[in-house]
Order: sequence, then C-alpha cells, then structure tokens
Amino acid sequence: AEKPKVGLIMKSLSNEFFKQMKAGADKYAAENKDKFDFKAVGMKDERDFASQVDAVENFVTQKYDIIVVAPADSKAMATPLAKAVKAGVKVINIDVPLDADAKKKAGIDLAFFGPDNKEGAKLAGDALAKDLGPGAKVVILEGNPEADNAKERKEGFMDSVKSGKLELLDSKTAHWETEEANTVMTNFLTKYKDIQGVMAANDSMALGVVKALDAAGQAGKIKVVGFDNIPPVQPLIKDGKMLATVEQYGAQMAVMGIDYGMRELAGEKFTGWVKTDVKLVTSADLK
Amino acid sequence: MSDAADDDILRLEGIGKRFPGVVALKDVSMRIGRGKGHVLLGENGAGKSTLINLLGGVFRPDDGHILFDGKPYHPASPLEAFKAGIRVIHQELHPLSNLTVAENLLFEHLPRRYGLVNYKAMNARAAELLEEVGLDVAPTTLASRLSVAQLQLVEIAKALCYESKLLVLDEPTATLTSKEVDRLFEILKRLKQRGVTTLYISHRLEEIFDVGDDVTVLRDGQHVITRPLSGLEIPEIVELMVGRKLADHGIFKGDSTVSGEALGVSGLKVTRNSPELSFSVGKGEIVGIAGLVGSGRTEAVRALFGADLKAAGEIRLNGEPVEINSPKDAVAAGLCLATEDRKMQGLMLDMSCAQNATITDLGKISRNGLINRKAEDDHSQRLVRELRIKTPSIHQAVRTFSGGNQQKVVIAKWLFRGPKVLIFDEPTRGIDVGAKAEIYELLWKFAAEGKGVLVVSSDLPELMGICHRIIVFSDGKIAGEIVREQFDESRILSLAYKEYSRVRQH
Amino acid sequence: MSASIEKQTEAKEARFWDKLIRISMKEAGVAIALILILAFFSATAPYFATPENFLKIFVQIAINTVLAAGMTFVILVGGIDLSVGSLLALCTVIGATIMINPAFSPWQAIVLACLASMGTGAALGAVNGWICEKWKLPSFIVTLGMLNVASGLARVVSDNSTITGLPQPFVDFGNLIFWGIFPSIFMIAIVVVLIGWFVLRYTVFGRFVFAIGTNEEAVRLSGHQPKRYKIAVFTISGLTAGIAAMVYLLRLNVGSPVAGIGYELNAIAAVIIGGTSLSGGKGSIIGTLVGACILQVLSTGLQLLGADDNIKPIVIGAVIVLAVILDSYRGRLMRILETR
Amino acid sequence: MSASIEKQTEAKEARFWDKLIRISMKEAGVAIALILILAFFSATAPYFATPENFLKIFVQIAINTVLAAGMTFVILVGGIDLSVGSLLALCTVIGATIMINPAFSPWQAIVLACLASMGTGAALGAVNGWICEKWKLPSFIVTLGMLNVASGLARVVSDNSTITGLPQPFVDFGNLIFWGIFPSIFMIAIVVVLIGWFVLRYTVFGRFVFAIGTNEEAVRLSGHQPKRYKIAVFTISGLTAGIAAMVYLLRLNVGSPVAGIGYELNAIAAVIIGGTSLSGGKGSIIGTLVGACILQVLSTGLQLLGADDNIKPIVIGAVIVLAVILDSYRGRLMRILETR
Ligand SMILES: Nc1ncnc2c1ncn2[C@@H]1O[C@H](COP(=O)(O)OP(=O)(O)OP(=O)(O)O)[C@@H](O)[C@H]1O
Ligand SMILES: Nc1ncnc2c1ncn2[C@@H]1O[C@H](COP(=O)(O)OP(=O)(O)OP(=O)(O)O)[C@@H](O)[C@H]1O
Ligand SMILES: [Mg+2]
Ligand SMILES: [Mg+2]
Repeated sequence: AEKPKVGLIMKSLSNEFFKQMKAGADKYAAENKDKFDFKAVGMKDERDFASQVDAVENFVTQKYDIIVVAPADSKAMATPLAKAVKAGVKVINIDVPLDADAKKKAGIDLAFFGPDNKEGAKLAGDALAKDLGPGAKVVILEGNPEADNAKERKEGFMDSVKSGKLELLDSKTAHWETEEANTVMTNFLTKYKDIQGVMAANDSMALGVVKALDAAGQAGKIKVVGFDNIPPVQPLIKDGKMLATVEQYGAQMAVMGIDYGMRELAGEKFTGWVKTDVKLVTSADLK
Repeated sequence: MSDAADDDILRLEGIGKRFPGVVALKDVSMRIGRGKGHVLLGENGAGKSTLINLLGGVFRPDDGHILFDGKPYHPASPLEAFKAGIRVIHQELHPLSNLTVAENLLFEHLPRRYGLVNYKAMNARAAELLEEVGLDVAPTTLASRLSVAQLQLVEIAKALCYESKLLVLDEPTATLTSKEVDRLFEILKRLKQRGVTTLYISHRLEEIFDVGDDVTVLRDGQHVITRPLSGLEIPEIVELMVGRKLADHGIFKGDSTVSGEALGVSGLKVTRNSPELSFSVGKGEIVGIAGLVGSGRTEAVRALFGADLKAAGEIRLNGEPVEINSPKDAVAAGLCLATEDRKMQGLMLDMSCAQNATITDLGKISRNGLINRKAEDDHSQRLVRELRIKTPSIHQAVRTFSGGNQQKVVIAKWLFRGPKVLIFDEPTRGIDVGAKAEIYELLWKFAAEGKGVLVVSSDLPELMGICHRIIVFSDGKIAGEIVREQFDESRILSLAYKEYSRVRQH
Repeated sequence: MSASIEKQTEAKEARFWDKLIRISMKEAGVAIALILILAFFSATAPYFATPENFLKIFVQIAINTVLAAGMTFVILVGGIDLSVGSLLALCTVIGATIMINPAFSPWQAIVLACLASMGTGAALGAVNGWICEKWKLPSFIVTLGMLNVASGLARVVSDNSTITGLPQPFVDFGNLIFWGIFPSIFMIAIVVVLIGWFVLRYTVFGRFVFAIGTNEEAVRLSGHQPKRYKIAVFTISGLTAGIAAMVYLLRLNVGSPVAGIGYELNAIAAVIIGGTSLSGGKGSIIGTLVGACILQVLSTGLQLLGADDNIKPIVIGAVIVLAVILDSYRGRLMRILETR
Repeated sequence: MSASIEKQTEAKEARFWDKLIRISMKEAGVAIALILILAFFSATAPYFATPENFLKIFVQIAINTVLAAGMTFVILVGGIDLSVGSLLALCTVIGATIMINPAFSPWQAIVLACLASMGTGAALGAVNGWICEKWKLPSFIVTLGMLNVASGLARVVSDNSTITGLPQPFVDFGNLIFWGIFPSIFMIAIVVVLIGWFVLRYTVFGRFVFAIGTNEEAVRLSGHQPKRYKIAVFTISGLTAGIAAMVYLLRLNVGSPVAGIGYELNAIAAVIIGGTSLSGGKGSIIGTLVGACILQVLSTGLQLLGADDNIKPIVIGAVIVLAVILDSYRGRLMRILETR
C-alpha cells in the first residue's frame, strides 16, 4: 500500500512559534520517511483564515490522508474541516481548539491536542504577581483582538490580576507586533508614571516593550512577562530585562498531532482535550 | 426697448472677469445682432476665449450681466448654455481619445434605447455628420488616432448636430488647410440661412470677411469697438487690435544668403511601408512644408526629430551624418522641434513660464547640479521681453496663459537652447497678427544667423510670405518643391491634391 | 475572374482572423499569460488538471472576482478604492448578525441580510464618491480613510468575534454545485462580471465611465455632470463589496471583522493585470476576470507543486510582473497587426 | 505726502504677510490641520503636551518620515511605490544578519550593515524603476510584485526568525538624545527630509522630478530622457527604505521579516495628506513631514486619551479625510488671496 500523506497547516510562519513547530515536524517526518509523506504550509497573514481554508481544500484535492491543523479562527474553520472529514480525511486539531458550538453545528466531533492558553497566561501572570506583590500596577498588551488565543491569554492575565490583587492600569492591543508594542508601551509610560509590570500576550510584543523600557531607562525595573519563549527573548530573561515567558512546546505539539493522526488512521478514535504542556520559563531555566 | 431686444440676440453689460494676477475682462459691453455673423478679434490674451467661456457656462463673470434672446442669461454649467441654445467650439480641443469618433460626435446625447447605446443609429448619424464636414474617417475609428486638424473637424461636426441659436467658434481654422476651411464656410453660410447667429474668432484676418457681418475688437480685456465689417481693411483692424500702427508684416525679409546645407534628409521612412522622403534645408534658408490635413507632415518631422521611431533614413547636420534615435540625440546634435500640440507635448502647463523656458538647457542656469535662480530669472526675463510674452510674472504657471502666449513660451524654450536647425510645426497656430509678425521676424533672424529653418504650416499664405522654398506633401509623399520665384497658390494646391486624385482614379 | 474571387475570400478570411485575434486580444489579451500558467501547472503539479481542483479554484476565485469587477469601474474613471476589503468585513458581520437573529424566519433573515449587506456597501461606497467629488479629493486618501472607518465599525458591530450559525438554506446554497463543476458562488461572480461587462459595453452609463476616465473636462463641456457618474461608480464598488461579503458568507459561513484584510490590493492587482489602465479610460472587465484567475491559479498551483512557503511570494510577485510584461507586448503586436 | 508713505508701508506690510502666508501655505498648508490636532490633544489628553511625550512622538515618527520622504519623489513623478514596506523588512534582516556576524568587529559590522541595507534597498528600487521604464508598465503593479518578492526574500534570508543581538555601539546610538528632546533617529529622519527638500527645490534633478510629473512627454521632446530620472527616483525610494530599515534597527534593535507590513500605505498617506498630488508634478516634502506628524500625533493622542481600540481606527480614518478636506479649502483660500 502507499504511504499515508500527512499535511500540517499552520498560521503565519513568520511567527516564531510556528517556525519551531514546522522545524520539529519536519525533523520528525525526516526520521519517519518510510512511514508517511509530509508537507507543511503556513499563511502569509495569520488573520486571513480564508487562505487557510484554501490550504485545507488543496490538501483534500491532493488526497491527503491526515490534516493536522492549527486553526486561524476557531469558529470559521469548523465547516471547511468538516468537509474534509466528510471527504475521508483524518483531521487533527492542534494549538487552538475549534469552537465547541461550531463543531456541533458542523456535525463533527474532533479531539483537541494542545495547550491551555489561559493556563499558560496565568502562569506568566502569577509569576509577575508573585514578584511584584499585591497592589502592584500593571498593564496588558493584547494580541489581535479577534484572535482566540489572544482572548484566552488576556483572560489568563486577568485571572492573575484578580488572584494576585494587582491593579490593572490599562489594556490595549498591539496586534502581536514589535513596533506597535513599542509605540503602545512608550505611550503607556507617558500616561502612567508608576507602572510596575507588563504582561505581553506574545514575545514579539515583549521585545518591543523591553526596548521601550530600555529607552526610558526602566529595563529591569519594570517587570515584563511574555508568551511563546522565542529565542530572542532568552538573553533578555537571562539579563533580567524580562521576568518570564511561557513555553508551549510547538514542536512536540505537531509531532503529537501527526502521531495521533496516524493512530486515527489505524482505527483509533479520540475525543475531548488532550492537553499538551505549558511551562513557565524564567532565568532559572536558562542557566 | 423691445425693438432692441428683437434685434440683438446677445447683450453683454459691464462684464468683468478676474483670474489670479490678471484681469481678463473689464467692463465689457457689446451686442450681437440676431442672425448675423459676428467676428470677435483681439490680440493674444485680449480675453476672447474668456468671454466665450462665460457664454458657454465654463466660468461665471465676476461683474455685469448678460441678456440672451431677451432673457437674463447666467449659465452655471455648459449644460445650461446648451439648453439656452448656445453652442461653443472651444479653442482647446477636448477629445475623448479612448472613444470612437461617433461617440465623440454624439456624446452630448448618445442615441439610446432603454439606457443602452444604439450603436447603429449612432454610427449612421455620425457618418452623415462626417460627410457634412468632409472628414474622411470611419465613425468607428478611435479618436486617439486622429490628428489635431481632424479632431478640430470632429469638434465642428459636433456643434452641427444639434440646433442652436448662437454658435460660437473659437479659432476653428487654426489648424485647417484651405480645403477644410472652404467646407466650413459653406456650412456656416447654410446655418446663417437657417437663422443661426455665429460668433467667430480667428487670427487669420483674411478669412473673416467671408463669414462676418459685424466685428468686435477687444484689447487688454476691454471693449474697443463694435461695427459692421464692410468698409474695413485689414490694416485698420490690426491697428484697432494692437492699438498702434504695425509695420506691414507681409514683406518678405528672408534676404539672407543661402549657403551650404544645414539639414539634409535622405530616404526617411516613417514606417516600413511608407514612401521615402528626401529633402534639405540650406544654411540661412527657410523651407516650408505645405500639404493637406493628414498628409503626413507632422509624422515626417517627428520621425526626423526622433520623437517617433523612424523605419529608415539618414540625417545630416551641416553636412555631417548624425544618428538620431531620440529627441535627446536630436537636441544634442543641434536640432529642435516646436510641436504641433503645445499643450500636450510642448509645455508643462502647471509649471512657471521661467521653468518652461529653461527646461531645454538647464546646464545654462545651473552649476554642479544646483539651479542658479538668479540666472534662471534673468534668462527668462530676457526671453519674455524679447518675445513680448504677456504675463504678470515669469513665475506664473503657463496654464493660465492665452494660447498665443503659450506658443511664444514654446519658442522661447528653443530660443534658449540655441539650436542650429529649427523645425516649427504650425508655429503660428492661434497666434495674433502682432505676434505672428514677431515670430516671422524671429524666423528671419534665425535664417540671417545662418541657421536652417523648417516650417510646417497649414496656412498657405503664411508659408508663401516667409519661405524661400516650399515642399509640398501629398498623402505622405513629397509631391513637389517650389522656389520662391514660382510661388503660386493654385500650383501648390494642385500639388497637394496630386496623390489623392491619383488614388481616386484607380 | 475566379482568381480574384479566391483572393477576395482569402482576404475576407484573413480579415476575419485578424478581427478575431484583435478582439480577443483587446478584451482579454492577458489570457495568453493565463494559458501559459495553466499549461505549466497542468504539466508539473499533481492533481492540478482535475475537475475537483478546478471546482476548488472556482470557489476560491469568486470573492476576488466580485470585488475586482466593482474595482474595474472605479479604476476606469481614474479612481481607486482601497476600502473594499474592510467594507467586505463590515458587510459580513452585518449580514451574519442579521442572519442569526432568531426574530426572523430563515428566509426572512437571508433576504434582509442580503439587502442590508449590499445596502451598507453601496451606501458607504456612495459616501466615498460623494466626499471625493464634493471636495475634489483624491480617492486614494478618501477610501484609505474609509478603510479605517469601516474596519473599526466591523469590530464594533461584531465585538471582535467571528459570527457563526448561519441559516441552513443559506449554507446549502453556498454548497450547491451546478453541472458538477460550477459552484454557486462562482456563478454569482460570473453573473456580476457579465452584468458589469454588459453595462460597460452597451449602456450609456458605460460610455460615460470610459469617457470620464479619458477626459473628464470634455464630459463636463459636453453638458454632463461627471460628478454624478463618479459617485455612481464608487457606489457600484461598494455594492460589489456587499455582494462579495455575501459570497464570503456563502463560502465560509462565518462573518468576521478581519475578513478581507488586504483584499483591496488583490482586487486592484486583478484589474491591472487584466489590462485596465490605472489612469482610467482603458480596460475591460473580462480582462479583470482573467487577472483574478491568474492570481488564484498561481497560488493554488504553487501549493499543489509543493512550493516552499517562503518561495511562494517570490514566485507570485515575479509572475505578476511577468504577466504584465507579456501583456505589454500584446500592445505592440496589435499595433503591428493594425499597421499591416 | 506722509499719508501716501504710510499707505505704501501698509501695502508693503500687507504684501509681506500675504507672501508669508502664501509661502507657508504652499509648503505645508496642512500644518493648520496639525496645529488644530495638537491643540485639541493638548487640551484634552493628559501628559500630551509634555516634552517627554514629544520626544516619544519624535521616535515614533522617524521610520514613516524616512519612507515617506522617498515616496514623495516617486509620487511627484506620478508613480507609486508599494514595495517600501517589504523592502524595509528585507533590509532589516540583511542589516541585522551582518551586524551579528561575529567575523566583524562591531564597527566594521555596523558600517557594512548600513551599506548593505541601503545598497539592497537602492538596488531593488532601481530594479522597480528599470522594469517600469523598460516595458512602460504602471509602477503600481511592478512594485506590488516587488512587495511580494522582497517579503519572500526577507523570509528566506532570516529563515523566518527575529534577529537580535545588535552591537552595543549601534544600540547606544539609537538611544542617543540630542538637546534633551531630539532622538538620534528623529535627527536622521530630519536630515533625510532636509536633503530631499534641498534636492527638490534647488537642484537640476529636482526640477526634472517636477517637470516629469507635470508632463513627461514635454520633457522627452525637450531633449531629455525621463527614463533615467524615473529610475533614479525609484532608486531613491528604495534607498530611503534601506535607511528606514536602519532607523528601525536603531529603534527596536531587532530585524524581522514581518517588519514593515502595511508601512507603504502609511507612507503614501503621509505624502498625500501633505498635499502632494497623486498624479504628480505638485507637492512638497515638508508637507510630507507634516502629514507623517498628523498620522502619528493622532494615534498617540488617541491612546493617551484612552480611546477604545475599536474606536481608534474610526477616528483616525475620519481625521485623515477631514485633514485633506481642510487642505482643499487652503487651495481656495490661496486663489482668493491671489485674485485680490
Ligand atoms: N484659467 C485661467 N486662469 C488664470 N488666468 C487665465 C485663465 N484663463 C485665461 N486667463 C488669462 O486671461 C487673459 C485672457 O485670456 P484668453 O484666453 O481669454 O485670451 P484670448 O483672447 O482667447 O487669447 P488667444 O487669442 O491667445 O487665445 C490672459 O491673460 C490669460 O492669461
Ligand atoms: N496615433 C496615430 N495612429 C494612427 N494614425 C495616425 C496617428 N496620428 C496620425 N495618424 C494619421 O497619420 C496621417 C498623417 O498625420 P499627420 O499628423 O502627420 O498629418 P499632417 O500633415 O501633419 O496633418 P495635420 O494638419 O493634421 O497635422 C493622418 O492620416 C493621421 O490620421
Ligand atoms: Mg483664446
Ligand atoms: Mg500636422
């Protein structure tokens, strides 16, 4: 029989997290060349889920057996993935869970293999709360306001604010971008003279935040937490310019997705949420 | 009172119009008799076109009021002018170049059925109109393929297709040759019989007697006189226009000695299949090119200048062969070309007079790539003075200049460059008598300096007045050459028709 | 005698071919580039030359085609409309919000949503046109303003969330396939293109669009008001954005405030690749359709070929430019054909 | 007698004011809109009218100003350059890659990186111009192609990762502040603008830029080669993209393949708000600077005011349009002043 074909659909490849995911998946595929064929695709703009739908359709056209997908939109991707399922493709949902309602409406019941973004954000938020103590004043930099993981991360941060009795000064989006985060943070610094901590919903924004603090001579004094653990933030954490970030093991997630896909192909069936790890990364971890 | 209203179709009272930096019209009062052919004259910039634009609803007057057909008339748009019964053929052409000739002709009211264009009716009607003005192109030709003169004919045909009470023609004959002019006058006569009043503007003073009953002269935006044409002579009219006596410009002053060849052209082919053209211009010689509309004169000089790619041909300057593949080569070699279409090809309308005049040789007014404003101003000041360009300031945008003054700016820019051979395509198009005389003087001056001058013109009397020699084009070929001693209008015309009649015979 | 008849027929045939070539070149000269691209992928990309694949390309092409059809009008009068992408987003969320409103029956909801979506698009398009004309402003900046405004409105209306749960008849219609290969949304796009083509070619309004793009002043001097037509043209562009929003909902079954990001550039690219001149007055909507096809076929073909994600934009960028380069030779070819 | 002298002085003074108003209106008429916006935020937004805030706005403005300065040249000749954003991205990753190369000493690396970044920008800009001119293609589509190509190249060069760890002297220079209020990168931007202004106003090259934008054919028939100047203009735009990339690195200390997304529209908006005409031939680079200020002041001011994220784009879009509407009245005012 022919080898099964596995397709991995990610969001934007210029997002470090997906870059790591792709690297891990590619490596795994190379090691298992005899077991399956593999192809990974990313989008140009992670908000453009229409092109993710294109990618799903193209994999179906090419008669792929397994599609592992990190949905760009939890609701919108349900219908096209349901079509793929109906076409006989095994669909594995990783990274961001499809919306439960949408799944039900589309008539599919897919398991989800991925991290809990809210929990991860809370890890980072709690670390900040612990470092600063109750009553500390913090700001949040959100991701794209419509993105599911951005919403979850914000919720996680908000939980920490509540449980750690922090005072939230402001929360604004910087659309996951370094330059915009830099601008937004700079303006926060103008507006609020006593910021003690910053929670950034991803590390690209954290980079912009740290630079803004650097320019204001506040780096290290105002504590910053991020998310994703991309390589460029590691030296910042080591230097104490950032307090912590969150690792969500993108590479592992993809490999796991592929594995579970192969198992479904072999006849197994999964449901529910198979949680993958999230871990707080601090300077202690980087030594 | 009611009598007067009956006699006059149009009355202007105290009309004034100002533009930034210029008073175009000041307290102009005049009347136009019903059913008359009325001629409006004036130097370049006298305000004729402005007056007409007020009538046509393009601008609104600042002061005064207008009575048309006994009723107050204040058109806010061209549409209102049409509705009142006034049609205008503007001096500047406004072709819809991506549309067909038929669509251009009938654009004011496209034949339609349920909002759809009735192409059949449109093309049929257009064919009639074209026939009427004697323009031999298919109604479905794209307007972009027509020459300026052909577009002018389209413009005339356009005005004919609707009934009007007052037809205004702003220099309709500037680019036409006698064949088309005769045709136009016939049409005007017919309209007159139908009771249409015409207001006619021209700088070709010989022709106004054929179309006019009355004449009005404007000078510097002010009304000078309105009177019947009969009994007036050209010199008198000229004096009224310019406000002083003018030396007779008809006297040939090309007494320079012609020696050697300034420009030589042999075997010039515009396209691969077009006939070969060979001719030469001597040093100190003015050579005219005559021909009918569309006879290929413009094409030939453009190809010669490198403005369009030529298919073949050798060009010599002062006996030396030169390679010309672009205007840059031509200018570098010492040629210049004042194009037929000054607006689109000659001028940067939104830039100042000074900037236009100096564009041909920025090296002269700059050092190390930096522009020396003072040198620029001095040079252009001098050119404005020499050519008597009428402008409040050399920093005025040439868009606001009258047609004649724009033409002078085109000449100024080539004068600034100082070429060895000058080619002028319709140099006096739209230029008033005074300025014409000045331009002729300039041409003769160039010749006297030993330069070669090549003049393309549709105005045959003009060519006969200024040239040493005339080359006649017919259907893209050189039909013949005539030297000054043998100049004769009918002979030149028969040469110009030569190739066309031969085509007919076949 | 017979020889001369033969010659005549020959000449007629030659003329017929000339004419055919000329017309097809004029209406869709860039089709040559499309054919080359199709041939290339058919030969190299697995699964490319299959009916299922074409069906998918037809689906994928619909939204951009509808947007680009409206954009053709705007570009023909010498304008540009940068707001269509975010108008689409706004219309999807408005349409979807209405459709999921339980107060209406499914059919009521669908009709209302269509009307609201197209109405919103047309109204905001008219606002674009009106502002441009009222103050004589460049459409680039006015529609750039509208881009921001509409995208903000879309976020406000949807409260930043994706709206799902469209009525079943609507979803079913979106899944409909005619004659086994033409999806319903493609049919909508084709109808829009055909109407656009008809309007541009046969109606008085169409003549005005070309005339204004060629020489607005001349139109004014002919006693017309270019203003009205220009406002109408922006309204059309807004209307097609509304229609495209419906197509989007039919295809993806979700309304989203981030739908349509960057679609304006895609639509403009389709129009220009299709041979319409940015300075107005010249072009054809059939060309636009071909342009949209080129863009989508390229992207799908490259993915089927398994091109690297990083390389893809490089190839797409290069091919866009190559297509218009190729198209520039068509102009020369036509000139040669005509001077023969 | 004395009355007449008085009158004369009065007239002179009046003329002086007229002239002053006219010149300032011509060079940067939209400054009125900027002043209104500044006044509004100073009155309403906390901390807006503080030196620190202006210092920050100066930082935030620099990148767009540099890009828009180059864009002004392109738009003045009647073109457009959509590729500047992704050229910036490409140049940041190339520059950053060179800077973190341990084979060079920090200073060597910095110099090399600057040269490479500006060289790459200029070279690809020249390619843009050359393609446009060689085949007479609209710059819109050529630079759209380049947008894709450069963004792909940026991904390939950086292997999709953010590059950090720039040499310390470089980072320090980026943090430098002159006279307590002007950040180094703002100074760079101002120098670029001043050079641009000087070139446009005082050099033969500048004269050609305006002349070509006004009537290219007339320039050609005057014996020049507009082609060369147009290629040069695109090269300048590419060069400023390279400089802007350096400014980006100085400001953020990271090179990224996703830097600069959408910057082209921002730069074009600054140019047009600044009063430069999209059809070429008219405009001023000082206006562009004011345009860039308007855009950034708006965005910062709104944040300080605490505006909602969803409302912000709506206000920004509306104010952009209002600014150009206001500017259109300047034209009328000038005409009135001049007909007096
Ligand atoms: N749109 C305008 N803006 C500014 N000034 C203008 C404008 N139109 C005309 N003028 C000025 O008004 C004056 C009258 O110009 P007009 O065109 O009426 O002259 P004309 O008599 O038709 O001359 P010509 O015989 O050369 O066509 C000129 O000084 C001209 O520069
Ligand atoms: N762009 C064009 N495309 C096709 N044919 C053209 C084009 N321009 C001119 N022609 C045709 O070429 C012929 C020669 O035109 P040209 O302008 O050289 O004539 P001309 O003798 O200068 O007459 P005119 O008095 O009209 O200037 C005309 O029949 C004209 O219709
Ligand atoms: Mg006139
Ligand atoms: Mg001619």
